[in-house]
Amino acid sequence: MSSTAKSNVVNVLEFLDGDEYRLPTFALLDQEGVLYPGIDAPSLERDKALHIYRAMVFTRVLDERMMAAQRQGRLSFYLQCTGEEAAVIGATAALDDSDMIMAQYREQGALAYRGFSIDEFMNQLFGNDLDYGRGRQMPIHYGSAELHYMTISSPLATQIPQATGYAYGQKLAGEGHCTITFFGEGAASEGDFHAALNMATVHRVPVIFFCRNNGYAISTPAIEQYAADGVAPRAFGYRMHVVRVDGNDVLAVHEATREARRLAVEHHHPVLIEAMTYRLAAHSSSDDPSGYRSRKEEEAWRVKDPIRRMKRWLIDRSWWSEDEENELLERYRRDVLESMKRAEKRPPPPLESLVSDVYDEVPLRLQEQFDALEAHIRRYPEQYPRGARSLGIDNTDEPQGRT
Amino acid sequence: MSSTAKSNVVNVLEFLDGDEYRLPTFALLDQEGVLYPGIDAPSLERDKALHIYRAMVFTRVLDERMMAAQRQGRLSFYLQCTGEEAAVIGATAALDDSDMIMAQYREQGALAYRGFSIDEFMNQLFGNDLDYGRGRQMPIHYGSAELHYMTISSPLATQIPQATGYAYGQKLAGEGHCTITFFGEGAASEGDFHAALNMATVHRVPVIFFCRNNGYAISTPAIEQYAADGVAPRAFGYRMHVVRVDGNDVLAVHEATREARRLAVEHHHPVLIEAMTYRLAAHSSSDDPSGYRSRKEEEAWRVKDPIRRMKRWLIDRSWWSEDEENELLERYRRDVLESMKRAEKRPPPPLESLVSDVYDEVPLRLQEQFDALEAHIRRYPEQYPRGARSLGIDNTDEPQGRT
Amino acid sequence: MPTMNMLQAINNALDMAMASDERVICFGEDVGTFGGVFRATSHLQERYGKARCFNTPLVEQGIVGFANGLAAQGAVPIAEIQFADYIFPAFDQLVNETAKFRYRSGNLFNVAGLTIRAPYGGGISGGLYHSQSPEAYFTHTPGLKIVVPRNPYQAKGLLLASIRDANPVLFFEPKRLYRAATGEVPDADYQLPLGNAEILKEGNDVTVLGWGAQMTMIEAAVEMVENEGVSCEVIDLRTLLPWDVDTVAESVFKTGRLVITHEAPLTGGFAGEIAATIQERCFLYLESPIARVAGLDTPFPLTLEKEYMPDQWKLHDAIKASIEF
Amino acid sequence: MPTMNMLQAINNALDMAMASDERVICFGEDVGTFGGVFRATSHLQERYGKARCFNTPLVEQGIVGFANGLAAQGAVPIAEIQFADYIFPAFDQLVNETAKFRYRSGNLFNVAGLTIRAPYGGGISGGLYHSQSPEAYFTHTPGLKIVVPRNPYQAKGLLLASIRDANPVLFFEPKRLYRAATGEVPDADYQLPLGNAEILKEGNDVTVLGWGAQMTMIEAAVEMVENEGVSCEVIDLRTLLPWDVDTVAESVFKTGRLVITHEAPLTGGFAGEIAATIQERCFLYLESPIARVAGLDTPFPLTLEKEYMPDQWKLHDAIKASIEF
Ligand SMILES: Cc1ncc(C[n+]2csc(CCOP(=O)(O)OP(=O)(O)O)c2C)c(N)n1
Ligand SMILES: Cc1ncc(C[n+]2csc(CCOP(=O)(O)OP(=O)(O)O)c2C)c(N)n1
Ligand SMILES: [Mg+2]
Ligand SMILES: [Mg+2]
Repeated sequence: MSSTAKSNVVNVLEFLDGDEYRLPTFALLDQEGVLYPGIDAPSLERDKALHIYRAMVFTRVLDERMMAAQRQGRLSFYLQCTGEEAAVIGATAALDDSDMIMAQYREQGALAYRGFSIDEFMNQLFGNDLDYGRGRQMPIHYGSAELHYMTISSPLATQIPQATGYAYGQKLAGEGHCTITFFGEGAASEGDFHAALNMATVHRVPVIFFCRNNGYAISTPAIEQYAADGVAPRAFGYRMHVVRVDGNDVLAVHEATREARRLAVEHHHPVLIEAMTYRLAAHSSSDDPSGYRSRKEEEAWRVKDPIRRMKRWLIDRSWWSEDEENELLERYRRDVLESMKRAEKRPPPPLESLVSDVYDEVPLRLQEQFDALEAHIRRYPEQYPRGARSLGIDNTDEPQGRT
Repeated sequence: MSSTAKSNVVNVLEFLDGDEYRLPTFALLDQEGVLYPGIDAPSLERDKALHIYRAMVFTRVLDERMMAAQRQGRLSFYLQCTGEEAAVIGATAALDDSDMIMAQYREQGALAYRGFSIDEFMNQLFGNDLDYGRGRQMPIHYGSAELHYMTISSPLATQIPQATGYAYGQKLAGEGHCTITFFGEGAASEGDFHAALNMATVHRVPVIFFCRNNGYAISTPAIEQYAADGVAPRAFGYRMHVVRVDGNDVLAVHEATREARRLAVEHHHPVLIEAMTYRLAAHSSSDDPSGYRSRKEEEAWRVKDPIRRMKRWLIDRSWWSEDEENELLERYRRDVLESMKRAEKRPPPPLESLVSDVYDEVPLRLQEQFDALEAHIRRYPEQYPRGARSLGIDNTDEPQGRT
Repeated sequence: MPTMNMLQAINNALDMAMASDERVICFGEDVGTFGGVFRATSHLQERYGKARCFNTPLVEQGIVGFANGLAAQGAVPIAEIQFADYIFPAFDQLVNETAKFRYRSGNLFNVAGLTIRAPYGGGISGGLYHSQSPEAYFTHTPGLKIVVPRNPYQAKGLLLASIRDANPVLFFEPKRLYRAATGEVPDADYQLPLGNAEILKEGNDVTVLGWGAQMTMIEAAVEMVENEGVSCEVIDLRTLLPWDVDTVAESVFKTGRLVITHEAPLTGGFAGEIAATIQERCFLYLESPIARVAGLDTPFPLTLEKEYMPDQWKLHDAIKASIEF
Repeated sequence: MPTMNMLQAINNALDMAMASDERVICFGEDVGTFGGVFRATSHLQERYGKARCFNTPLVEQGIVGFANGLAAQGAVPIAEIQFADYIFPAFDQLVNETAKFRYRSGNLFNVAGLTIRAPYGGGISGGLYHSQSPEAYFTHTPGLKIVVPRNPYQAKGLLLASIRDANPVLFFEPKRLYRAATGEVPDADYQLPLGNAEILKEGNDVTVLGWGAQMTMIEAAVEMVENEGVSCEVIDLRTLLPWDVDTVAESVFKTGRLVITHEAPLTGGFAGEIAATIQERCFLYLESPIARVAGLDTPFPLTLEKEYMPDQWKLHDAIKASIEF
């Protein structure tokens, strides 16, 4: 009945607290990017390794340029993946490209890996008429149906039980796909996390719970987020398969996620992966970490930069060179800047995007509200430059950038 | 920073699932009520043991009588503790009487132990004018400020984070008190459970989380509630002290809770106790378990009856006899019946109890609503026998019992 | 035509939905083997297997979160919340997620297939936590549809329409009527339109509007006042979001008077929205103030439930007061 | 008198509350060392120690659950929800627990000391999830008080009153004004009454009613229409629950016209309740329909936020329409 059957009886009272069971951290590359001694070369072919690396470099460049653009006032908001590229992209590369990704918000690298174009990034960031999300969400809330990347939603952790449900659907569909959901160690404190992991093992759902433990939730250090040794030991509470990896070691992340996918898809074992990493940048463009952590701590992590480590490994194998690196950086920087200029110039989404997609069709009363709004904007076009522009009224001189 | 520091690095990928770490079940009495060989007599003096035992017997009698009363239509609803008396009362007896109890709903035994009078039980069950809750909640939603027993609330698991907060207040007050919160293995699936346990270890709060794992949440067996080996392993996820006990062994429960209280109060270590037990009766008077479990399973647990086991232990020590037992049973049955009759006859709470206690004072508009209601009842007294009675209008012939 | 009670009609609708579309999946607390605490999902697990009808762990936020994901995947989940009083732990998943899924993604993703069923309402000696009518907590949420049936026939047709509607639907079932309401229900698969109020009875003096279990109160009250010579037009709103302003306004243009009723507390209840909208639309036609007959601004009581309820006598007096204004 | 912005006024009120009563405890996400993402709790941890001002784990349902328990124990918790958009995971703890604690126990227990602070509202390019005005989700909940300040002076006095009120209070802070609104704020410890609306300006032709950040829109609109010769009476509701019907009704008796505004979507918004109540109280005095100027019935947008907002021009037109009806 209840699972006591398996629990043997003891007559001595002893309290455990889990310290008995320390979860180790799986790593293949040392801090310098050299394979630990005695390790076989991991099964990552050259093309794939370079695909991963390029996505990591691209993500870094994108983040640098867009944060700069935000500082210049060209963009209202931005949020970097910096320091966590190996975790996000290493995991993504271990999946089938049509597995579903349900991310938190710091996983632009996953999209970069799957081929989201620079223009697609920019259109979302600038919320212009080509943004799939029709300019409704803040920058970095990307989504792509084609690339199986669920549109980001700001409320934290809501995607975690959704991932369990999505994966349940995949299991029923029987096409051998799984879902991965990314989240921070902060989000893992939400009730939705508990619901999701418990339901996943009960219903044996092909889902990978990928926790980016980057040490902070905005200003809150992990030590004030939980008292345990990370997030990984929670798996024991659900009898879920779990592994902890060095999140700045792309080879380890890739290997662990590949095996996790196999467990999920072939055996319907959901898996929790905790990737230990560090948020090298501020939480977002609205944040200033100097108020809550030391430069020294940041520096200690900067030397563990996942891109540097992978680069060393690639160069050691003669798969990569400084020349190629410089050329790539230059190209990405140029491409990002050009794309940004294009995106900024595009018109805002049409006025009707205010009322579409609330339902499958615009309800009658909402249509009435829209008609009244349209009439209103026609009366005051100078007050609503974007709306006026959408209505083809051209007496405005709004700057192109965001307000 | 993040707690990786303590996690050693391995280069071999291995997934754990917690099966490595089985939590044993602490017990002192065997199924017959005989101390396991080689066990010292537990530190429970005679008076306390009898106090516990009487509360267990009283609870059983109360449950039998009130379920019968419900079947006769005298009571709208009832819910038994049957089979779980040792868990609830053993734990309560291990506390200081002014420690706070925040229970789920199946813990009437805790009140019985602390001296809630039969009349107090009955007034709540019949929702009459003497009910502390003023007839607002369904039967079994007891509460007592004097006995430090928080009024029961039907939404499951909400009391668990509240217990963490209450205990935080106790810690600040510095008077050496703690809080115990009881909940079922079903309720432990709620998000509030996760929030509560995590916050408790982070803030080092003197709280005992007492899970009555009785195998079912209404019709849902534990095996469909979670895939793990019970609820206890979840403690590892929070680095919380944990112990699993045989919930039908009152000595083990008492001993474990006493030690848990010491950890909580002296060391500010919150503790999770999982008591393995069985809900011998239906979920409630609205339920019929024959639809979801076998008689055979029920029988297998009936022989493990916690009252029978304690009785054997008491008789073996010559602290109790069959004669005393019979006398006690008779007295309790009579007392319950007499009290029930008294309670049934009492008037309903006054009409004003509809609007009091929403705020500290009745707001103006609510007072207007009340005045309108009063006028309405005066127009149609025959339609509102209770309201009319409260207003002193006596043209009604409502039966005394519940509708 | 067979006679069914409301539970049977709901069970029949679920059965039909599952039979006609294998992507339909039913789950919730005690929904599996047991068929739900009210037995709305009886026999569905037997018929369609454990993969399509199952118990969930006891976690409403998880149930709705799971349902959102499953719907996004293309399935047609029907999740049960055991009592509407227990829908609040899922509030974030419903209000921030379900309702905004399509809009925020520009319809790259949606939860079109989702239906959430929950028994609501008082009159069953349920006290604070087995009696609430939480519809107004959701009517402020664009993106959701909200449907409440009044009898078995409506329940089947509206539930089938809700399941198949291309938007997420909250389907609140008046549990007081689960067994109390019986009526003829066609064997056939039929749908009743969402978004349309229904005029149950034409009349000239006053419009009386409600939904769900309150329709029985309205019926009784109307019988009383008609005996006193008042001609009532009776409307069942049926869909609360988006609601059918035109039908109600047309009626008030004719009668000049409106009485609205719901069980939930007065303040912030959905009658407020209706009154606000209709006073604006029908301003010059109104012959008396729009009246609301609702629960008190308190939690739901137990012993004095009868006194609390917005019943036929309270409605009777409100209708008369409206006429005699 | 010192000049403060709204954040400083709030910080000052929290400081005073903590200084004057050691049972006052502040917590929430990032509230500790960092002083909150908006810095409303700056320096409080320094001054009062980690036990009385601290970070919580990232779990709103836990924050409010913890706060409920702490308040029941006799402490005076002030919990911050980082954005009002993220209050929904705590909905059950607020609506089923906080609001009903006293009633269900016959006042054996209560959470009198509890205050929940949350920044709300749009106008900061926040999109769907950093712009919501969820007050109407709570105004349907007897047992809660709901307070919204419009400027720094009000913020300090109302917050101190909320903290010390013998009932749980939801205190919604208009984050658009956090730094934008400045004004004189006394150094002294003072309280402004809860439950009382404030007439900001007397006038004869029309009553214009709002709360929080919308008061700045009202101010601008009123300036426009007064230049066109319309005399407005302006009311700040301040407390939304329980709300001050009498002050509003008195005003409408005089002006015969009412325009209400809020940022939240129209349908189910609190203006509906006000309109429904006032049309009933003032039926014979109304010279035009009560108008509501509110957000669209959609989630909150981003790029077209300006178009969405119920701003001074929309208010201007609504006031004119009311006058010219
Ligand atoms: C439900 C909810 N609460 C609060 C927030 C505000 N918030 C945004 S990000 C964040 C911290 C998240 O930390 P973590 O999950 O560790 O992810 P990281 O930023 O470190 O990648 C917070 C509190 C939110 N978006 N949603
Ligand atoms: C939030 C919430 N969801 C659902 C319910 C309905 N309900 C009442 S008791 C119960 C089962 C509880 O099981 P468990 O926690 O194991 O306690 P037990 O009854 O076994 O003592 C359910 C689902 C509820 N009261 N509250
Ligand atoms: Mg983090
Ligand atoms: Mg149980």
